[in-house]
Amino acid sequence: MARMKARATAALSLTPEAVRKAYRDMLLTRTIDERQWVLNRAGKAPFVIPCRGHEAAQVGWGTALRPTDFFLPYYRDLGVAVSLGYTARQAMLALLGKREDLTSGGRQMPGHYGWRERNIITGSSPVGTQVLHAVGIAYASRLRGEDAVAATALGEGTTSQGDFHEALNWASIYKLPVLFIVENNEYAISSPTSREMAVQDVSERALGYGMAGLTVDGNDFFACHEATFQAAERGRRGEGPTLLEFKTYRTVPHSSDDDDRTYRSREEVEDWKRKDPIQRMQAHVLAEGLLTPEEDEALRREVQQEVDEAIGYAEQAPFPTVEDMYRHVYAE
Amino acid sequence: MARMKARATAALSLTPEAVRKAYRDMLLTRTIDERQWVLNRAGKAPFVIPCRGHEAAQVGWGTALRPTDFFLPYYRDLGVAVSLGYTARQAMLALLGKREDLTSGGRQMPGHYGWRERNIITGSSPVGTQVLHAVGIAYASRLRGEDAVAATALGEGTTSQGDFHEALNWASIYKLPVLFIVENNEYAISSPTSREMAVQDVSERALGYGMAGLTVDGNDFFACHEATFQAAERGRRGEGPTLLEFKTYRTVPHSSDDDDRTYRSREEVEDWKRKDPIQRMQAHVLAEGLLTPEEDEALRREVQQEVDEAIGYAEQAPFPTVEDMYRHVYAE
Amino acid sequence: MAVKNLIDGVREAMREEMAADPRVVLLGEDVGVRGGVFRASEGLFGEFGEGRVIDAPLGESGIAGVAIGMALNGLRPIAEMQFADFMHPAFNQIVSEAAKIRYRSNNDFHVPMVIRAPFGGGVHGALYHSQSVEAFYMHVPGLKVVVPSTPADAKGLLKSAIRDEDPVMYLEHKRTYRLVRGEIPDGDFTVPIGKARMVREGKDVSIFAYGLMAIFAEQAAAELEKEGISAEVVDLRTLLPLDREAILASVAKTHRALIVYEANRTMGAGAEVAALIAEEALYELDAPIRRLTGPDVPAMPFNTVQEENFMPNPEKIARAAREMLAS
Amino acid sequence: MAVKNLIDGVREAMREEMAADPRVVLLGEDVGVRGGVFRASEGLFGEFGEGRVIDAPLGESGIAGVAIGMALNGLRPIAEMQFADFMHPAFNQIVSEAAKIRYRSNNDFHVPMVIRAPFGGGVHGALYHSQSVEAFYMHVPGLKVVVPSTPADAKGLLKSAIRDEDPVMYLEHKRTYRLVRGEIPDGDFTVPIGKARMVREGKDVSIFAYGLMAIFAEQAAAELEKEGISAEVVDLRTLLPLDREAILASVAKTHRALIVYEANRTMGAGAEVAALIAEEALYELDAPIRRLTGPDVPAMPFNTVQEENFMPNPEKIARAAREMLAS
Ligand SMILES: Cc1ncc(C[n+]2csc(CCOP(=O)(O)OP(=O)(O)O)c2C)c(N)n1
Ligand SMILES: Cc1ncc(C[n+]2csc(CCOP(=O)(O)OP(=O)(O)O)c2C)c(N)n1
Ligand SMILES: [Mg+2]
Ligand SMILES: [Mg+2]
Repeated sequence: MARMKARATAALSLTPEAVRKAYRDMLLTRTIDERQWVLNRAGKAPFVIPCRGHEAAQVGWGTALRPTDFFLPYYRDLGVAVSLGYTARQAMLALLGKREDLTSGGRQMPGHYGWRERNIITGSSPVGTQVLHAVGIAYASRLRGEDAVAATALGEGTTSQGDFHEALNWASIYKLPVLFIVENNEYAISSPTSREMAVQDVSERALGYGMAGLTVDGNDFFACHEATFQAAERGRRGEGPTLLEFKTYRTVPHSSDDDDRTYRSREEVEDWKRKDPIQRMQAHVLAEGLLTPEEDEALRREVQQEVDEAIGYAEQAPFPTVEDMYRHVYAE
Repeated sequence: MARMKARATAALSLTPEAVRKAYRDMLLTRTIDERQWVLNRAGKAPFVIPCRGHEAAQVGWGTALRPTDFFLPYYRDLGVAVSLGYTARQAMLALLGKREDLTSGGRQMPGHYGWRERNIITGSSPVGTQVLHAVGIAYASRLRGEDAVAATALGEGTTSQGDFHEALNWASIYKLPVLFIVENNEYAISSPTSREMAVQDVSERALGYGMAGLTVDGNDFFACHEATFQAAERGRRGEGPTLLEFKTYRTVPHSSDDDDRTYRSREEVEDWKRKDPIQRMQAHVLAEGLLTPEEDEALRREVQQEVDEAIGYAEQAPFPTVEDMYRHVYAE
Repeated sequence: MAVKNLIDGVREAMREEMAADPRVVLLGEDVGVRGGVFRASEGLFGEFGEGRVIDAPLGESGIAGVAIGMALNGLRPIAEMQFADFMHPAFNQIVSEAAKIRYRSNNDFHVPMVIRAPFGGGVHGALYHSQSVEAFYMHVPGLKVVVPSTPADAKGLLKSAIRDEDPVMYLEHKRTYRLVRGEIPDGDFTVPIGKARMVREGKDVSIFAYGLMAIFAEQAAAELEKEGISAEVVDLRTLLPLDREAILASVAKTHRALIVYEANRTMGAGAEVAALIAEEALYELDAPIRRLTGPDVPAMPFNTVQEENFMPNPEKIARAAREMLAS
Repeated sequence: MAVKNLIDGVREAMREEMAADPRVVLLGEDVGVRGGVFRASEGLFGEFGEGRVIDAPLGESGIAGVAIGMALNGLRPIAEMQFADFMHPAFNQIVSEAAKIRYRSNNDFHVPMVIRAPFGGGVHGALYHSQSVEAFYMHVPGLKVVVPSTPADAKGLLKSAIRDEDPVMYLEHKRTYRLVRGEIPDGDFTVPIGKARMVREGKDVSIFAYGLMAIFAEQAAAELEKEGISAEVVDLRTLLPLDREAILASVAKTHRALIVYEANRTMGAGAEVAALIAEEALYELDAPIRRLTGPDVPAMPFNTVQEENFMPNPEKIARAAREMLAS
């Protein structure tokens, strides 16, 4: 199977409403992300794992599937969660480890999504484990004759893990409808892509599995959305899994504990900031007349307010109790 | 890097003496293997892991390297060990778990080679672990500025393991002189290649690593020898690792505990027996006049005697002592 | 009721549960056409088809991880690890994922799955086909660890494990597969996880064991009886959670605890049993606790002499009990 | 002699050993330009170059396996696992390979390597950045397991580990990195593996601990002293092999054993300590052995309330000691 490169220009299937919603999801994601960082720097939140720069990729793939499909995001995928209905309030509850946090009741670090009702499968910190879960999930759906797709995301560094290999191998042998979505942001903490693989594009890794592989501009919402949609359709038709690579960049440090000046130049970061996916999306919605500049302004204020309110709510919300800690080790 | 297919016809570098020695190694390997099976069936040896069918591949790669190179064979690689000087006596001592067994003092199952003096690195049973050791070994040699190559072998089923992926990835990122030699015998116990990978040839797996990959007729001693030699030279020149696939077949069950009639037809086995690598080598040495038919006969008798003597010796040899069991847990 | 092998109990449990519940699937290396290298799944491929009896690619992390995914999406997978020794590559999936999914998701997700693996020595399996791995998993809350020692328990415990809502490590001592024979009740029945089995009542010394060692302990007790020593034998059966009540009750009765396991001594299962007794029943003890175990060498050697010496056996158990009573 | 952080001890040991011995190399995720996520290797990349300070691809089995290969071919690798929680994928390489290579080859090969990993909680690391993993490796003969609790020990023990001819698991409690300060002797020195450290002598109760818990135990003892209770604190320092003599001698003196560890209770390190005492010093005991530990829940929660409750601390230790004396 030859490697394909594609850059979709627009997803014809998207209604204006859907595009506006995606733009809002991206804005909300960005705003939550920025404010979490501020809370961390103010000493109010012990840990933040940002997604800045990944919003187009994340909202792109998060919106391209059906509610009956399965979503296995990784820790950086706030945008995926938001596109599936995760609110600012929820994000802030998780950030502060509060009882109402729907992903874990305040047990997990922020960024560890999971929401059964929306088919977002609980994730952990050790990278790459979820990639195998996606395969098992897809297998189970197919065994029951359902047409659900399992989509999982990971960083390019994570493709170095053994589990990545075992998962792609299984999915391709059994021709399962799994989407392996690599958000390639050029670094695994400090480790550049050249220290994680000897190929140029992550999508080349598909070749060893007889699997379709595709490299996409990860800062282009439409390209990511369309590529995901098409790959899912292939999967539903029984044509097997796809390895999707969304090339993007995180424009901030790896986490609130990281200092990225130790391993990359400020020029490089500034270059990428100029390719900001949200500005690009904004330009699109304005140019296409999907929003007027005034509506855009109003939307941004609305999103800010939502996040303000969320922080206020989360700060007041109670912590889990000590007794709660002993629960849910086993079925009760 | 494109996948290459090659079938070398003869290794110009091999002297008549070297070819005769290789033929003898193959004969000795086969004879040991057959007699071990007989001993098992007679209730004298608890476990045998045969190599029948793999002799050309094994002696092919075992003879293509230098004494300063490193050898990381797997449990089926009797032929590799024999080509490096492992005797019938040693094979039988290991088979019966006797104290003099040089690989482990009777501790390991037969087929777990290891011989520091000859740079044969100790192997274990969990498949695929040695593939990473080869990478570390090659790294160490290069750090010291030496030109040694590390060659490791494994079955095609073992390419499904995570460690295989991590090893190829490391070796290709660091352009290390490692030869990954897959003895593809079409089955991992009962599991056919189609249940281990979605590609036709194991060598295609090289593509995802930007690594050279080569598929070779594994029943052709010369092709295996030549391909190994060339790949080692590439490695020494700093051109990185190579994935070599030797296509062959084991014409007997997986082990003395296996019953291969449960998973493959007798016709298939008979077909492959007709492609026997030893008959092919015999035809070559006779046709090229490297041995007369009489010399060939004498050689076979000599080998039989060597194995007879080895069995007699090993049967008489003492077991390890109880006290020995407590030794060598740590440096003493 | 018919007399059967222990491995028959394993096979019957799988067959009956698969027939009764379409959610149950089996995956592992060579479990399909081959019926498993020990033939535990013989016939299942023919009966339930390749969709439910799945020949996995060779990779234990993959098997465990895929099984977790299946369990997350409505199936009840039984993942077979060909040998317990080869489960180590799956350690991360089992410990980080299977064991923690319910807890980390605050009960939103859970993983009803069984991991089956043959463990233990005495079959010339050498270092890598003889290991006892139960101790590693006893330190992992979120898992259950089960070891049957009779055909009936093999069946009843495996059925409980398959029906359990949480991940269960179901470890089968491979030497018991065809060595241990016994009656298996007809029809559907289960044996509860978490309850020890009173093998034989006694009053002088309690012998705690599991798997093959429970069989050996029973033989030792029979021998001791001839000498007038009354040994109580408790088959722990479930190692996580331990049956604290049964252990403490037995110690309260006999005042002597002998713990037998084949695994490496240090930090083997019996360390926890000993610690439990020393915390909860110290004043009951009339003699120091004693552990009779495999030695602290990396694993069991291949050669007959050392293998025999590595394994505890009925003679060694009887001797240890005698010594405890003599002191 | 200067007062330094514990992590300085780690860094100095690596720097000095690398300077003294060209065979010593460091590999791990982000250990190079980044100097490690905790900055344990800061400066080493600049000093020793990318050939010896190696940024590994993201995969722990790979890191361990490659390190084993290096050790088999004349190097002395220090493999850093970014967090102990992420060591689980390397379990097979560590347990099947590193630990067994000398034994299985009958001394023909050996693997002088160190695996370093930050473990432990109390830093809002939640389930996957707080785990204590030492117990798993204590059950693996062929390995050594070391946990320092002072800057001087951090340096001296790491030097011993690097010079050791066998694989050493060197576990650093991440909360101690910058919390624990102390003097580090100038110049080259080592601290022997296998010897406990007498932190403080006492006569009423022995507290056995390691890592952060040894620090907390010392604080608890200071508190108890004010109340007239004389607690002896023994920092185990090496968990495999345990310093049996030191443990038994202390119990013979105080007749009470309190064992403190942060790991999950069941089958944590203290289970073996308790078993050892119950076997070898039962008649010395004036009170049941007591373990003060992390609870048996899968791992430490993120939120402050539950994290605090999970961790043992000086108050809890002092309370447990008091209760033991009162009973
Ligand atoms: C198994 C494991 N090893 C190490 C880590 C520590 N770690 C967290 S994120 C990360 C880098 C991941 O890089 P990549 O996959 O490219 O994703 P990105 O963070 O860049 O989005 C590492 C090494 C981990 N979480 N899990
Ligand atoms: C980690 C691990 N899992 C399972 C096994 C059991 N096992 C031994 S050989 C084998 C099949 C290996 O097949 P392949 O790699 O093709 O090599 P071949 O035996 O065919 O030469 C299996 C599954 C093992 N030894 N190690
Ligand atoms: Mg990245
Ligand atoms: Mg094979």
